Amino acid sequence: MSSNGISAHPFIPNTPSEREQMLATIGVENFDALITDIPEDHRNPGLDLPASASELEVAARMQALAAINQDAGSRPSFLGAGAYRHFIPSTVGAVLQRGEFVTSYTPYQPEGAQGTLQTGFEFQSAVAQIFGMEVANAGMYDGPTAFAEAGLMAARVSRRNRILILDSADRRLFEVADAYSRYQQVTVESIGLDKVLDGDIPDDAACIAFQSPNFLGEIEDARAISDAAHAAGALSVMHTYPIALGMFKAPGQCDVDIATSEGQPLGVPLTFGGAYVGLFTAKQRFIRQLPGRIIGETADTNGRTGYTLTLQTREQHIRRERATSNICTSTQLIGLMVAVYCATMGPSGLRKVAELSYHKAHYLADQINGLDGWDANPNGRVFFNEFVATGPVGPSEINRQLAERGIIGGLDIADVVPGGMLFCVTEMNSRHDIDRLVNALAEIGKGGAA
Amino acid sequence: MSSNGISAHPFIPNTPSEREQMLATIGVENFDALITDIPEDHRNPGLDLPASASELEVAARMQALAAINQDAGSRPSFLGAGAYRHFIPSTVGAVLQRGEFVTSYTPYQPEGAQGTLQTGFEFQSAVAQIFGMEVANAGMYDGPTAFAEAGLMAARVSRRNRILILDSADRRLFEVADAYSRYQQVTVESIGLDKVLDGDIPDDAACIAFQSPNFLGEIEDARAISDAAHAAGALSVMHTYPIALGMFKAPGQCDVDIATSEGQPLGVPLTFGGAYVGLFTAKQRFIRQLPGRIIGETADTNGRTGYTLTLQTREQHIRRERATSNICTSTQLIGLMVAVYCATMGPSGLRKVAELSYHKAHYLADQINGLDGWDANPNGRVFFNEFVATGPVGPSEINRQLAERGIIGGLDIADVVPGGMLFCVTEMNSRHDIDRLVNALAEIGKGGAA
Amino acid sequence: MNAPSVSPNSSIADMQDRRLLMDRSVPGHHAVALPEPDVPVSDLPDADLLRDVGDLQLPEVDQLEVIRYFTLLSRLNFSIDTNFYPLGSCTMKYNPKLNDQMASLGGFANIHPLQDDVAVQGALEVMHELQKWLGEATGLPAVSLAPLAGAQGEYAGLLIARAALEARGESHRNVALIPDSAHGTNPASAAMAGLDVVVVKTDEFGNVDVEDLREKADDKTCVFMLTIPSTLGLFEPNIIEINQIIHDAGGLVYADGANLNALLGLVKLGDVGVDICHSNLHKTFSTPHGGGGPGAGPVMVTRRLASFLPDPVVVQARSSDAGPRGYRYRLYRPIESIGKINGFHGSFSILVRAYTYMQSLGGDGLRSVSENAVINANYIQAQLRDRFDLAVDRICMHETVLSGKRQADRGVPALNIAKRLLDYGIHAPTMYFPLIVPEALMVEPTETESKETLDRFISVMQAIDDEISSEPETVLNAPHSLPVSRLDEATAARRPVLRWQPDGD
Amino acid sequence: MNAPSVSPNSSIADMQDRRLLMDRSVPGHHAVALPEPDVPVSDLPDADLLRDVGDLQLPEVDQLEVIRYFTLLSRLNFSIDTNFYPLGSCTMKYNPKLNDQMASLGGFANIHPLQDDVAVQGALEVMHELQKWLGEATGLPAVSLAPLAGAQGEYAGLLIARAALEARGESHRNVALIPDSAHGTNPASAAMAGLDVVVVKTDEFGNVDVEDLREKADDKTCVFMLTIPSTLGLFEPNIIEINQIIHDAGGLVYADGANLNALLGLVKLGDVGVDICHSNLHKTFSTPHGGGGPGAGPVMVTRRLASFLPDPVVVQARSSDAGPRGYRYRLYRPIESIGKINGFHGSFSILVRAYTYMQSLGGDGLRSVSENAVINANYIQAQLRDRFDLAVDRICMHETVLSGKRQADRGVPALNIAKRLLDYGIHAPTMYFPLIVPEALMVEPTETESKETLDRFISVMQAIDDEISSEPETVLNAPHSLPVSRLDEATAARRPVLRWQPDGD
Ligand SMILES: Cc1ncc(COP(=O)(O)O)c(C=O)c1O
Ligand SMILES: Cc1ncc(COP(=O)(O)O)c(C=O)c1O
Repeated sequence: MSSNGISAHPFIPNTPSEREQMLATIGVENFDALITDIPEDHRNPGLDLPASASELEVAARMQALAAINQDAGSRPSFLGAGAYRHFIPSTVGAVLQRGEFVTSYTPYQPEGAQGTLQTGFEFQSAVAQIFGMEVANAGMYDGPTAFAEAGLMAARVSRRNRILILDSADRRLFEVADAYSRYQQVTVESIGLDKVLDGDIPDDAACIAFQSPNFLGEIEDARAISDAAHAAGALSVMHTYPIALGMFKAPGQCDVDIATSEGQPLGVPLTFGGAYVGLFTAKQRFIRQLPGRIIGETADTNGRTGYTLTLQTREQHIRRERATSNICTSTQLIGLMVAVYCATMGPSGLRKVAELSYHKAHYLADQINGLDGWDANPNGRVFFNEFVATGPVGPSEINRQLAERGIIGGLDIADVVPGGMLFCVTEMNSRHDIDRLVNALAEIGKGGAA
Repeated sequence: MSSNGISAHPFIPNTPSEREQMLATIGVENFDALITDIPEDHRNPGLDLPASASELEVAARMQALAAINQDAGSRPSFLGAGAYRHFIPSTVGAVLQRGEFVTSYTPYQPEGAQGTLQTGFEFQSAVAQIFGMEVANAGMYDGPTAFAEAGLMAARVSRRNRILILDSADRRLFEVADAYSRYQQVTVESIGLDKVLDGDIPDDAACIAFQSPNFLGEIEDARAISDAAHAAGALSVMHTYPIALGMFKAPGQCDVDIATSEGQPLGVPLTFGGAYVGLFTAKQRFIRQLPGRIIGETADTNGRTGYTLTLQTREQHIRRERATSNICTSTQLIGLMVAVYCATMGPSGLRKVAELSYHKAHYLADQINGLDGWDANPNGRVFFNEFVATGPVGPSEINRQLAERGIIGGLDIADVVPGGMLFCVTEMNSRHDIDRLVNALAEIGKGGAA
Repeated sequence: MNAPSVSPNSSIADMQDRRLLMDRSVPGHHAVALPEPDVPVSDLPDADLLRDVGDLQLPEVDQLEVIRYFTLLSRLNFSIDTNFYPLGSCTMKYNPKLNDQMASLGGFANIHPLQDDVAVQGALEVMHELQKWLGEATGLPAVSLAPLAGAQGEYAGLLIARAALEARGESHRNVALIPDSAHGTNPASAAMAGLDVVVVKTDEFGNVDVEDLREKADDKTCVFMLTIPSTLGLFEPNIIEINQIIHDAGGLVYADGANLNALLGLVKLGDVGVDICHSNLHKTFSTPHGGGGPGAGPVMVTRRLASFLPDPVVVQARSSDAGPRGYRYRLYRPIESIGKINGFHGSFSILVRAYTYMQSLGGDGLRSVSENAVINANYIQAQLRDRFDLAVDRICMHETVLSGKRQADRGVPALNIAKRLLDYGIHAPTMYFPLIVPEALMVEPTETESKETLDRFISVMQAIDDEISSEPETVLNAPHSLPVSRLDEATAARRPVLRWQPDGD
Repeated sequence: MNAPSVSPNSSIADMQDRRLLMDRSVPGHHAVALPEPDVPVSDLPDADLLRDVGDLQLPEVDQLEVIRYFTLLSRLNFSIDTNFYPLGSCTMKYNPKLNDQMASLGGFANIHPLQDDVAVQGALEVMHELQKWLGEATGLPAVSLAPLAGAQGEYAGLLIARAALEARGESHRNVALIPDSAHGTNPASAAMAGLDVVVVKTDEFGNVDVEDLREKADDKTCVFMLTIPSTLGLFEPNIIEINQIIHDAGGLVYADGANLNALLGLVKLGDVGVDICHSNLHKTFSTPHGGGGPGAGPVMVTRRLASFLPDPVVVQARSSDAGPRGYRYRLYRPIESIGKINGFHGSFSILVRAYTYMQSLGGDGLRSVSENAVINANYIQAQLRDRFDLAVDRICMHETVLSGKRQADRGVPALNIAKRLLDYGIHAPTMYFPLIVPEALMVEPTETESKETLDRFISVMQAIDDEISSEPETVLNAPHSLPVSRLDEATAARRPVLRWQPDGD
């Protein structure tokens, strides 16, 4: 019986005659003899899918699909809120093209995976440094899942079961923390800053978790929050923005116990939200409670330094239902991008990117405040590179008109701050682009034509 | 004395203190002491150039410059005439990203350059196969220089000094052949096909050189021309289009002595005309007269197969003024693209690309012939994927109006064929694009609005 | 720095400078330049909010050093691009370069996840189509692409099961039945979903022990997690009966679709009674593993369970201002959604690759993937069965589990066979998994390897088996030719060194 | 295929399958799919014009095999990205990745050379700016970017010289004076330009022997070809006098600018009397060498000679319909042009890289390039002078020429030192060039290498010098750790095998 498959394909070398030979070696007459375990009624259902397409055709179709997206690479953008358009040095793309990094598996055979392992160790070293924390793991799925797992880890460490999250955090962080703890006898609740600072913290609180810069771009007082948490016998968990740590105090300098972040700003393109990498750091004494992969330094039988996955007894492939997390495939390659980014930027580069973002964002805020009917950073708090602004026209209308001018506006957060937009500025926004935005806002505010 | 240079740069690691240390080791006080051989009056003239720019700024400027070009990757194009938009499989770009290929030098130390050498050997093997010729060298600067050097080689081999080029060849080929032979006691002349076929060939002719498909896309009778050349004691030199050899008889099958071509169609992007690679093939007996690098197979002291530059006594670094050519740096990396292209396409792929180009070009010619006032391939000769057409409006006006419609038209060859345009069609032109062109030509012909 | 001593036979690897970047750091070296501000500089906030400039100890190296360091490190890896990699369960198949190239197109790489739907119709179309294709391939038509890896797909699936049972008022169902051959993520995900794990036995033929299952399936059963084909590389012949048992007990059937590459076009999970499954795009649909991710683990469910899918799914919505097509794609949160399990919409860059891959193969090609994956595995099994015991002696699907018992009896455990393979330039199979097979070596060749490569693997395995008799020390001390010899993993775990430190090792 | 035998100490390289693609070919395997025609199929021409389908013997391999084959081959190369590469005269400096990335932008990679000027203004601006920058750097303001490599730049320059002299009625001038230290391309290019080569001596200090030159410069002199700095790495202190001698004799001075990387901002060639020069963008301006090209060798001349430049040069032309800037760039053929020396406009992809590079450095950065190239070379020279003879004992510019005479006297010629360096992961210096230095080892570190790398090179050279005393066989039989040992080049030339053949080995 002939198969419905195709006979040979660029990705499937076997030719019909090779198949015949192999089937003969196996000792069966035809392919169907290999799948008799599949219930006969349901065997060979057929796939109602298009036929295979040539590379030329596939590429043309994908290019056409890519072309209809409004690419933030070729127009000014002021959108942030968890995903940031920062400069990516040329080294990142160059290293990422190495097939040996791209097409290897999780380093289960360390002798044949020193490339992945040593670069992963570089990643852990750089992340721990940026966070000022004692240890970092090899990466999590993304920022919000790192934050959610931090809450769960705080519960394990403290043996308490209420995760309290400061209400200034991104709603996405609440949602993911909720989905991660739903059936774990742990609750996720919101708490106000005043309560925390007043010491009004329940005594079964596992942690006070907070975001700084918070959802609105404002810097929280990490030290005071940590102190308050510790006073209540809880841990402090900080979710941060790694570029901000180029200039602002690091979690490790504020006695934070667990600190997490989205790693995307460190050399990873926006890519519609993924794949990203979650950064996860903690105090040394918690290492046996960390989720995810961890790489350690060791030596071979000849005393040569080498690297290997370590503390694996925390993990699902050994501990199964008692593992600290179910993570298996993680985000090693995105971690590599972060490692190359950090090596390339160095301490001065990271500082400069932070300061450029800060100054440009403040310039935009100042310019917006100079417009009639506009108010930027109304709370007057210290912010990094994102701030809220309200104007004479509603955010969705503003964004629509900005889009007509080829500008990607800020995030519409009218559901959080009435009439509010969240603007984000990075080193990628030239003064020219910022001025274009300000002029456009002025026009739109005046009801000017698009 | 302090220098005018900058102190450290991503590409120049030395810091001021390292420089001091090194100058001390050298035993001089300052940098200026190292350049006292430069006449004092002319030392340190300064460079009236902009200051160094950051990667972010340079990338932004280059992206802006690239963006204002009308990219044939994103609009239909019917331009050929020596540079062709063919499909480039994904493997080519992937291999080209290997830094070990990109950043190595000419393989003077073969033990440390087997990658370059073996891939170069693959290139020679594939090129010889496609041309049906006995040997190929490792590549020339581009097609026209390969052709020019073929003429000179024919003169060396035949010890005659008139290079006769069939008048149907691209004018660029004449021009480059002329520039290459200007002071070499060799003349470059044009000759008509009738004369050649009538045997009316001067007896001091070194070669009959011709292009097939010729400038107008027509297939010449390579066998008859070669026979006529040989009858006159001259060599035959054929300049061809390698994709055409996927279906048309190869030079080696027509007793051609030296065959050359532009290698660009085999996997190299258009890139505004360079860098390309010239393909150069010949009969075995001429190998010691070949210009350019040649790679040969050999064995190491343990009998392992390896590759090395060979027949180097032909070359400038050994033979100096008596070398067969002055080529030193050639086009190895572009040759690698060709090698990967050939490996990826295989015999059936090359055939298919040839046939697709043929059928699509003939479809366009038929459609144009169906338009009022248009005449495609007026001579009625066999053509491959390029043909001449004349229409009711002049070529420059047609192209202007096509450009307004986002179409890159054919080449204006009114100076060669009155009112003529040279259209080129490849597998990259979808029927949809061809129909768009035809509709546009119909409209323009009718004086329709742009 | 002193010249290293180099014996005439030292390999380049011995010569290689493996120091960490911080140990190469020179103050003032830097690898990239940044622009000066083009806006007026604002006041900085209070100094006590700021970090001291000297606080941040990152490497200071020049650009060439960055490139050379990472390039040389890359070469220490085994990878698909350089080695045959028959790592069972992991599906190390060729990752087409086209897929990577498409994912890096500006129109995909530079779009922000919070842009307005109308600005990203191309991206949403990719996702919508991929949902459709995955639904068709599994027979489970309701799909969310949100999960970021297989394990997250499992977790999402289990949340869906719990939510669905809750919706029918059965939130007390808190048991996950899991065969003893299951991958570790299954019980770990079950535990995260608050389920008690009850292990179901595998019989001597490698099948689920139906009687054991029948006993354990009851009114506490939330889900049965079936890996299909199993981690033994076997299709469960009693699947219809098994699923019926679970459904009769009021539970749902979850299929771990990590091995879906064996089934494409041969059977649809939805047709044989599965309610929920995930698929690892980084396995079956050939997106690169990247040394351990990123992956993507979409979750597919029956139409009945669609409303519980995680946020978001992409829907096609009629829209008056949507241009000639008359519809527009948009992100949608299903009405009873289990919510957001990660920050945005899934591993989009991986989704682009998988969709590109599926187009290259089409329906017929996907079937060929599975056919040839199965043929290749059975071919290896047939050729090695005289030397190596089989975990179960029967036709396998896409992978075969060998047991190194006979070799262990001759003094060389499976671990050493695995390490010795590395010397031959072949990556080791998965070792000691599934846990129920002694000295397991789980071999998955995949359909992208040629017969010639399989033949070489077979002859190398035979050669190692010979070496075990003739020169066991060679095998016991392998690897010999890699950048490092056997690493001391015990010390690494006992005294963890997890980052560069100034006082170095 | 049999399993290769692997000794415990064989390296991965020994294991590597180096067979050529044709020897891996399996009928029916293929690496890419192509579409079916979407137009009606036309009649094919007469069969006797067509090739038989079986005629074309190209490899038939699957896509993974293509990728794996070329990836593994790449790793057999030494390269900048992986090794220190102090190959004198070749300027193996770091090639910034940004340059490659800019050259691959669609707006550069996908434009056709015959598109209308208005459609390619961005490309023309790149070329125009690059012309300006090169003119400024050399003090020779009239520039054509057409030449495709240094040697072609030389040839273009010589054609310009001949044309210019012809234009003054002096076409009888047919001698090129060339120092004995010159690179082989100089005499070869001169011969192509129909010039008789007369060799000028170098004196004991490495300078042009001025008296010899004075004697030989006469009314037959067309050009003097001066490499500056010379291939000995020395700046010619008498350059003003020398150029005067040539001009007085009625000839022109051609500077081989391959070593321009030593001079940027330190001196301009036009200022010291040079009439014509070329520059190797693939050396001084850091475009990658690619294993032997492509390069670019722009030619720069005095304003007086501008009209002879090869076709094309890019000019800025006022234009009424050119938009807000009021001008447009266009390709232009100078009125007395020597004509076209190649198909189109030069190595555009290389030009983009060079221009990107120059922007990254700017004027001050380019000066730093030269300063540090000179410092690094002198540092190595100072550290090795006690072990190795110097070709000339004086401060050098960007490279230093060592002589292995003392080592050769101890039985080990320069060749073996070069091969032994490979074992240490360092590429060999240029050997036996310039021809006038016995046992020459020409070392060019470039400015992109760190002091630490230089220190390692120095200590390795010292170690090899020690080995020559302690274990000369080790050096004589080097390399030991590479994919192949010493290759038999003699047989390769005597019995050339230049392509795969079916009966091949
Ligand atoms: C059978 C099986 N289930 C689940 C998983 C988990 O998938 P992931 O690694 O993507 O989380 C794997 C892969 O490791 C697997 O092989
Ligand atoms: C001094 C010198 N002149 C000329 C050349 C020739 O340049 P190219 O190799 O680009 O033709 C070289 C490089 O090889 C050189 O070093």
